[in-house]
Amino acid sequence: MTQARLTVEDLTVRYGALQAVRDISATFQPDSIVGLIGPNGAGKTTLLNALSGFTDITSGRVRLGERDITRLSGQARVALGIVRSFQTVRLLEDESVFLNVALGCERNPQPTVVEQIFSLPRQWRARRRDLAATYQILDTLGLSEFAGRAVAELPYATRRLVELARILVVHPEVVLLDEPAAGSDRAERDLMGRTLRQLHAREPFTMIVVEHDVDVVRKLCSYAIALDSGAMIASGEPDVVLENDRVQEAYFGVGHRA
Amino acid sequence: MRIAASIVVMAFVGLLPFALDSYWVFTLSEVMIYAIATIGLDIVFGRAGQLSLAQASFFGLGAYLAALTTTLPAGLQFLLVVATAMIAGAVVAIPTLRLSGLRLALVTLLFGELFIWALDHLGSLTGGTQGLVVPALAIGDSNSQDPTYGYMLVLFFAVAATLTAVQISRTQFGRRLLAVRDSEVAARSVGIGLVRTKVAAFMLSAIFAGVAGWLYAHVVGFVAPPTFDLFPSVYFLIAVILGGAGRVAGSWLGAAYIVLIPQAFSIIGQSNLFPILGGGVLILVALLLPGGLMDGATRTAGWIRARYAAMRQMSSNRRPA
Amino acid sequence: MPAVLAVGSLGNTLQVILGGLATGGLYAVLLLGVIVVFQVSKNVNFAYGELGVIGAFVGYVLYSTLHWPTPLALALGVAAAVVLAAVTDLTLIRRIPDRQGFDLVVTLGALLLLTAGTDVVFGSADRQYLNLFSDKARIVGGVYINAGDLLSLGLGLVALVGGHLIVNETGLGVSLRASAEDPAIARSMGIDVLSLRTAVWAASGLLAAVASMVIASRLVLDARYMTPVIINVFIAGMLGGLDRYWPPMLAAFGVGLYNSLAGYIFGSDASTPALFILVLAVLIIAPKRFLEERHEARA
Amino acid sequence: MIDNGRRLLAVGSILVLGLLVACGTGSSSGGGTGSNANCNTSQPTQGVTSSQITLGETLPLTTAGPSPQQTVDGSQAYYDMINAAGGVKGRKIKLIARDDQYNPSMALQQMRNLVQQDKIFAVAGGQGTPNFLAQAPFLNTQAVPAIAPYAPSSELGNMKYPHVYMTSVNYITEFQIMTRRVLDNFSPKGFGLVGVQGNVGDDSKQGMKQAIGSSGKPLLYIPEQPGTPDLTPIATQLKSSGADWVFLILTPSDTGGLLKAMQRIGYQPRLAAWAGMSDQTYIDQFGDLSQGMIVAQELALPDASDPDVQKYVQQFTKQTGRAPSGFNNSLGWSQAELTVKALQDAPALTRSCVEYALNQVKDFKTGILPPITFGASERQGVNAVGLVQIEGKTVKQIASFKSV
Repeated sequence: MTQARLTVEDLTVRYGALQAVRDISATFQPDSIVGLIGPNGAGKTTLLNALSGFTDITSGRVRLGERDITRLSGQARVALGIVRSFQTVRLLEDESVFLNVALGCERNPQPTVVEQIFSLPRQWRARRRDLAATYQILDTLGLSEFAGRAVAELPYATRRLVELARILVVHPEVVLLDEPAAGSDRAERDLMGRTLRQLHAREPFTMIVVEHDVDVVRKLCSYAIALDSGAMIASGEPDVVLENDRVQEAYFGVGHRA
Repeated sequence: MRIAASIVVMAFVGLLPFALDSYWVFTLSEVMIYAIATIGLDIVFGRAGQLSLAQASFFGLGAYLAALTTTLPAGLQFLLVVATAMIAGAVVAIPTLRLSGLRLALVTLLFGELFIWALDHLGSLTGGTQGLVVPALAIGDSNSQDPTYGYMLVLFFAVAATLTAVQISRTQFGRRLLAVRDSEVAARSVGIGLVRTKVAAFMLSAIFAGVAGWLYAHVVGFVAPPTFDLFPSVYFLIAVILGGAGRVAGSWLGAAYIVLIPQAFSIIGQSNLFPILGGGVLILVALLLPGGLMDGATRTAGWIRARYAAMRQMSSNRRPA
Repeated sequence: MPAVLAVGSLGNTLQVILGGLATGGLYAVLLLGVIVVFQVSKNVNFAYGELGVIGAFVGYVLYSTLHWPTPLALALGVAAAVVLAAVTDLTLIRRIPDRQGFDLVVTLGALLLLTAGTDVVFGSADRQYLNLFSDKARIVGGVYINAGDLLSLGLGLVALVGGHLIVNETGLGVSLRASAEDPAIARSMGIDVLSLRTAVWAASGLLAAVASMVIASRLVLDARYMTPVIINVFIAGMLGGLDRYWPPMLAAFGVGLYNSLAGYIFGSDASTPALFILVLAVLIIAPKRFLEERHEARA
Repeated sequence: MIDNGRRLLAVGSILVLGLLVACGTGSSSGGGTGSNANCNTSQPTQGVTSSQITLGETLPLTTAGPSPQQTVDGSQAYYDMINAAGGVKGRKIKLIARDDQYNPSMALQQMRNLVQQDKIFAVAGGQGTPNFLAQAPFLNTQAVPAIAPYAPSSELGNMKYPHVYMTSVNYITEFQIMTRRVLDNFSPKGFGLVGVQGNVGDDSKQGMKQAIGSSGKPLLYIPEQPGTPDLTPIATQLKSSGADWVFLILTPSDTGGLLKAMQRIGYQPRLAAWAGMSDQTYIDQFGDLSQGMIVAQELALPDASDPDVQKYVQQFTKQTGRAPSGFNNSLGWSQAELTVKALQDAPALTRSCVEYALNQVKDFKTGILPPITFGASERQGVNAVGLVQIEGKTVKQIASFKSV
């Protein structure tokens, strides 16, 4: 269904003297689920930031399909369907779940501000379309009952789902998730993993997930990339990558097996 | 049901000028004029979170445009005010885009000071510190400075402003404003253009203030710099916060407060007490009711409803569920 | 727009520079209070200048009406401002809800309340304050080196250097910076963050009172004389950035000097546009990173 | 609900368009600019009952120190005296003074209060220029006579505002007379003028220019923004211009601040200032910096030997139990005196008849103001100022009233 193949070539991001990400080349196949693993400070979040346009790229290229998007702003990448979540939930805490999710409809073509304010016909159609999409994703994620509640009143795991709903309310091409299960317990992690798999099965999209939990990576991902100190040290099938010696060492501090 | 209630309210408000004496009719017109400008500030501050201390300058811009273009037809004046306010809003917004909080407040304050400075120094045009007389706007066989006609004129625009503000809450643009206020990161992650949204908010709020100023000049009949300096800007801010940021009804409450309470104090001959009360109320509301009076009212209503529901429950708990 | 006034002799220009630096020195004293308060509590106090006004007024009433000895009267005036500043923190600032702009709103309310209160309590007539040495001068090369100007300049330099030493070279400074960086970590280090905050507010009251007394001696005493002064102080803080030290403190001297020179060269009523142009120029030239107040936590 | 809201908005938009079309007929000015040269005894009126005449005024009671209240006290003392003697045409006079905070909008609001709520018959007195200027157009449209407001301005005192009867000299005249006086007596080398930027400063400059004329004396005019935090540049500019006479028309606080700045740079020119600086509250605070300052005098000093002045001082003292305390007491008394004369002379207690009586006033001596004369098209009743000088803690007369 998705045609866009996301590729990075020799990607480097430098903050002053620090090379947060260096010379990474990878291809993210359409509709695949890719796990990004590695210890803290390995550059996983920086890579997501570089893919989503939240940080400037020092050198290298990012392509979506044939299109070079290296210089595109985050806003322009969202318009192409590259959307993301954050390690800590970013929601409008005082506003309702409904409003937070509807915010994601920004990716639908919206009428001009003048049309919106004067409620001209294009705005009627846009509003009907956005309301329907919002209620549908709320329903899919089981959030309907919370639609009118302020986000701040909800438990953390539910807020994670609200953020996910905001990303998925308009069907995305590429979804970048930064530790979607951070701060959750075992059961919540498993639930999040299952939910992601189901959503992906229903309407496939390319998904890149930063995840620490080895089990989640094994069950969820079709591909894995391991980073250490900004560099890519292994990639391939999750089971193979996780067994890789350098990954074992970087990840678990285990030395080479003789 | 709501439509019926709206019609009753509108009829009541429309008939008010025939029941009150001209002084109170004029005072209510003033409340409505200030409500329009307050609703405008609520868009840029209450919703988009951009602390602006230039609202009275946009208000003054509209007022002085009215004073200087009295020979033009009213429709043309109105369009001119809207266009000029839009430009002014953008002019203030663009250099301040990278700023927030105190910095933004100070730069908008400087814009306001510059506006007053210009009024004072363009004496041949603006009447300088002495101000300008504004001839009444003819409406049929009466004019805008007749209290009843002035009231009707202002009422019309106040209703339009209120409906516009309500409509904004129902649009994606309205959601963009809140996102810009609450989390710029979240706003960017869904693809909201921060610059475009902030500039639009400033322009829109300037239009509201400009139109309010235009009405002010035609209804009051006199414009002078002190009506548009830093203090009124601060009072607009007070109105937004007091009423409840982001709430249209709150803007109305706030505007009523900043117009009627000083009057009440002057009627009892204690007008010097208003700033004291004003300062105290501002502190108390910000500390105790951060959502403003509207929020307080909503919460009280919710509490009463919950109690009422609980009582109903108790009285009916013998019936099968 | 008045025509550009001819700049007089070098002596006159130096005279204006001295006056501007003296005013800038007082701005620096005031700004030091704003900076430490901002760094430790992340709040800006609009009522800051008015605290100083009240201190100056208390001193005035004690020496002028009750005829107490002047040093004692002034000391008690400063003490009044210190207490008031601490009380402001204890009763108001601690309770401010965590929403953008609410510290400005609450302190704006305090400004209105205190200004109107000062009018009611002390009366709204303009009063002449103590000379504080401004009647003593020596002429050097056509320039009147006035003891009052030197006092202002000296206070500014003391604030500049003293502030630097306290913030950067003492244990107190370490505590301050720790609480500014992360109150939770500071608390775990055994620092009583809340008391420290109140102490910093009290210190800002001291600075405000001292500067306000000297400014009253240069202008007049009434309920409002500090308002235009404090706006210039905030502008200096804005130009330099309240989360830094040297840039804003030097900007305080700079704004005082710039304003006086602009007034001297282009006429007194050109100071508003002159200041506006300065601020706009800095906004346009300054790099983006310089203007960002704080980043949202890791994206 | 969604659709209803939309319909409401659509209706609103149509209404906007309709209104814009309806309003497209242009503007007209308010009516009522007749000069009321004739007395209409049957004119409908308000504020007059069989026992009382209600008058009103606005003043900056809370923002300009104690002085404006003293003006009200002065007027009230005169009305008390008249009321005790039976009032005017058998009616007691009631004065309502409202606070306008020196803010034009507030002033207009308060004038609406007075006319529409308190139903005053006429405006008697008042103080402050920008605040009164905001009220003048309203008074025009309502055709309410305003008697002797203290609002020195070149805008007033002419047939643009035919219902306003001025007894205060505008700043053009005041500074013209003062400058001429200095030119005649002190052979100045050069003039400086520091004035509040805007109309007040500009008027003063115009008056000085007219007096200096072709005498070739230089004049440096420095407009000042109220509340300037450093006044050294102004003082230095004056000093470097070589002006040995500096004229001031500033707020009392900025006057004090500028004199301090002059002191700091060792600059000691002769000083001259607008009438307000003869106020005792200013002299009490800043007298030491203002020794020898020449101040325009609009009202007679209470210690003058003129019999009319003596009569005023006597009456005031008898009425209040104390001597008049300065400018503002006298001002208020004189405003009330002219008002009562107009009411007494009026053939009937209607507004047009009171204006008819005012038009007949000729060389009326209050003992405080220079003789007042109005006419069918003369609204500036006084055109003369005297001069006083600050000496010690008081002022001394140095020149009697003189017209341009």
